[in-house]
Amino acid sequence: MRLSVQSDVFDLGAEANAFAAAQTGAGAVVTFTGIVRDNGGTLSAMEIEHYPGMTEKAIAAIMDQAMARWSLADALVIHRHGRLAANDPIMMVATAARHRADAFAAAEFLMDYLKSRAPFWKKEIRADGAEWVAARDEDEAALSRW
Amino acid sequence: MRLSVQSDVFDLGAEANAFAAAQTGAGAVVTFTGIVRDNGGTLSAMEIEHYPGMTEKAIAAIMDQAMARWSLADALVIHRHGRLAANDPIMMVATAARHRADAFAAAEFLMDYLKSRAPFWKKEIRADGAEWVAARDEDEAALSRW
Amino acid sequence: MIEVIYFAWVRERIGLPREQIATTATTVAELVEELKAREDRYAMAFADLASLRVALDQELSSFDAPLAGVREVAFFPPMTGG
Amino acid sequence: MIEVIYFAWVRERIGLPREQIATTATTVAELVEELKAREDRYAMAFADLASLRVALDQELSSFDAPLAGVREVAFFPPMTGG
Repeated sequence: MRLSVQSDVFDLGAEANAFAAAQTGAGAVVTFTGIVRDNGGTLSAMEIEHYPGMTEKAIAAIMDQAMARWSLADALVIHRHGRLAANDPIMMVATAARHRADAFAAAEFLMDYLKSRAPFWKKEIRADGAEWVAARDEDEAALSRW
Repeated sequence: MRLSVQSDVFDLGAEANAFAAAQTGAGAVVTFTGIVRDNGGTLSAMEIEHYPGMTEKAIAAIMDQAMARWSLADALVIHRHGRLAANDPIMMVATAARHRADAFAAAEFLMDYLKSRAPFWKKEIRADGAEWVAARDEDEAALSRW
Repeated sequence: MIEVIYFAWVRERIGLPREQIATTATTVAELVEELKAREDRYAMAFADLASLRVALDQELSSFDAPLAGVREVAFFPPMTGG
Repeated sequence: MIEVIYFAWVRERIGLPREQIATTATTVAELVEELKAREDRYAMAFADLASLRVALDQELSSFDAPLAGVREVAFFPPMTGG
């Protein structure tokens, strides 16, 4: 299980390969990657603020819950903060399990909780100004299924 | 949208990176990778037979269904056939969407249909003999949710 | 003449991957009965239809489907892709 | 003394990321009332508590939670990670 909160960019492919290579006996690997949407070229950057200390604790708690709830061989969360460019990767989650249902469910669970319970705040920087991204009702509602 | 039925090994990381790089405007990328389980070292190889011609048609039809049903920017399916070694990647699915719910649902849908409706048959080659992998009732049942 | 193709353990039990068959069968089920009557290896391969699937011209079908116009019939166990 | 931390637009409205506050508040809600009474920028930041979240010692909490023993209080809008 690995958790990284970092400002540096990461390489989705290299992370996915390293994660998959570390598995023995887990036939199913799911990854989710969040990418900065450029919104038709209007976005010049995305700034992500976070709460150092709480961020790591909140994500570790979410990962522990996922490992306890599903039959998982491994899990990975990488989340960036700081200034990101359009089309940059923001974060990724990876899960490995013997059966795909566990890997998918755990990845979705991790994403739903990271969206609404990990202390990150996104700000879109555009040519015409900057705006904090509003939380989506659907994201809060998504938690109720778990 | 890309579909490849191939005997050659593929690189999960390179495929995931190329797929993600081709997206503009899709903030969510999900991948699923199936890996040959070594079952504690007892497996010496996995042989995958398929039905050339029907395989490509069946997968293309499944992908068309996924594209029609969810708001997807893109989808990828790679599936190998022939003789695979333990820990080799068997297949992968990737989906890209504006919102993660579409990317996750479409990836799970593609996997459920590939498992039970694409003409592949797996045979485990072990030191003590070879055995065709039996279809799992759960895999057939998984189709009923779509 | 119709092209009949076998996959996985159906192919192994029958002992060949494909064959041309002259048949007067009007449905898949009738074709199966003709094949079973040929030799024990066919009877064994088709002993339990519930564990078999059939495709007509590369589309999944059913044992009561008509054969009129069909050029290629494939028999195989439930698929195990993914 | 209690460490009070602000994030995102709460930080921007109040104009600073953190401060040490001497307070006799026994709950988060009382602390918020004290802050709102200080200056307009606080009143604006805390105008709508439904759009705010609070963490006590780095754990999500609620506005009616007691402050006894708490060293660090953080105020912020709903999180937008992922």
